[in-house]
Amino acid sequence: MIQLTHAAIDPAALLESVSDNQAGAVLLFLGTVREFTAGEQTSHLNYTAYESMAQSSLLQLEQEAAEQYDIVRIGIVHRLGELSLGEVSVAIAVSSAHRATAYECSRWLIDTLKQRIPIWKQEHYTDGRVEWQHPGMDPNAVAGSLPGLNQAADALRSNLPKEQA
Amino acid sequence: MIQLTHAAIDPAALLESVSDNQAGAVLLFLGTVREFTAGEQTSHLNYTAYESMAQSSLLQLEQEAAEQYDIVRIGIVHRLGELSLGEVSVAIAVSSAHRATAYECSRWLIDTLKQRIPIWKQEHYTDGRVEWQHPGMDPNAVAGSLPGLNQAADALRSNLPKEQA
Amino acid sequence: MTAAADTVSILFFAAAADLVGAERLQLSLAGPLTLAELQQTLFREYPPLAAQAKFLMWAVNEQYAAAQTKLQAGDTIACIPPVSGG
Amino acid sequence: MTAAADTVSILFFAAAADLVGAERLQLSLAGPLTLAELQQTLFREYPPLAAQAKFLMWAVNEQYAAAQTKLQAGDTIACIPPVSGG
Repeated sequence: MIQLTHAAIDPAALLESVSDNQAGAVLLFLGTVREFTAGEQTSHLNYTAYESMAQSSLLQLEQEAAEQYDIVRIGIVHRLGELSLGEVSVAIAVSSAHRATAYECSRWLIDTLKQRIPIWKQEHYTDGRVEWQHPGMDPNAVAGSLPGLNQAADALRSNLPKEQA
Repeated sequence: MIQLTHAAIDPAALLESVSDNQAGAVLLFLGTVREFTAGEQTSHLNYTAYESMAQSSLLQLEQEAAEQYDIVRIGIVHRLGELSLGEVSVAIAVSSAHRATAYECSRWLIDTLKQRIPIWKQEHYTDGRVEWQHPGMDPNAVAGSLPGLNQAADALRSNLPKEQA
Repeated sequence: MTAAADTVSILFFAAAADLVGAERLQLSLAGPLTLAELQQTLFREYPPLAAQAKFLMWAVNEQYAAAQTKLQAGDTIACIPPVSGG
Repeated sequence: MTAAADTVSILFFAAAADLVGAERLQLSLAGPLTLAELQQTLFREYPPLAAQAKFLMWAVNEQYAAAQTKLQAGDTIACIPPVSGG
């Protein structure tokens, strides 16, 4: 089960999907919405994705994991849209014959997902600030140039000249 | 939630018990009954425990983990009695602000549980053999001296002389 | 969302969409173009995007792509700021 | 399961119970006794248990205990073969 969803994630269903008589260990990782980060209070989150690429790169991730680790089954579900405190943003389930493999594979999956899958988190703080999370980028530099998205989107067309052919 | 139980483990209830707005990561480990081990086919398992000590040493384990790791909540449930293939024998849930802690603490908990908590697994193979699992001990040496447990148990009393006071 | 035969689509996400002021641009290809050339053109038109250039990843048809990738009519290019899923 | 005031209980689990042929023994204390002395006595009475001595752990009142632990009337001693929970 590899899935992007706007509905609440059901961890029990994901666990069920990786259950197998060949497995002696199952590991489920859940990312959840934390209230405080570096002293700042979150009100809620909004996750957005390049959905078609996120879906195909999650499938690619699953395949790479299956090649690297001796696992039985993998399931990944990522939530999109608005999430309240405590809700599950991502769930990764892995089953394997022995537990060492499950821990290694699970950790690799979440670490790589966070580096590679085109999904973005927007923090909404209780003080009203809204901030895209882009590790490495200065949020002020980005926020300072907000040009009123959505009026412009999709309407804008440009016709760029070719550079050096 | 620290618990020994003869009923099927409900992973969703355990996850619920460690859910917290301060947690950004939840990790759930499930030990499950595997069909094949080293080429031998398991029919079912039977788990037995020194229940009062297992309960108190699980509480001790939880406390040691809380001292060593910056975790939010811990839940551990171990199943006892007869388990079919695929069933969950142990469930360990950990929530923490950041995922690295959850992985480390979860791994420490299951590794230490397996070294220390007085619970024993008896393998029942499809060929009819029954074997206590005692890592390090020769199962044949043990199985060869089966003196008909249960007739003797509790009826036996002995009155040993003091050795060197 | 349908593209003319001689155009490419460029998608912007999250803060990149804010910097450009659009989630999608449609461009006519006047001739062969590499991803690097497209980027340079975009950076000239959108200085706020150029200021973040070193942080951006790019995909062509849903695969991360190197700068020298040659673009073809019908391609979908995506400008991908640092991801933060999970 | 009630113990007389001058006795200790010894519990055997899993294969250790099979080796001894009992899950529980009740012993009168004739005087001060250490866990090591109790073990030696048990090993003399139950050679199959003695053969596995090096693998066994022991607990006194639900805590793993060192061999030199002094036993007291009312104590519960447990003979714990290698555990295999999880």
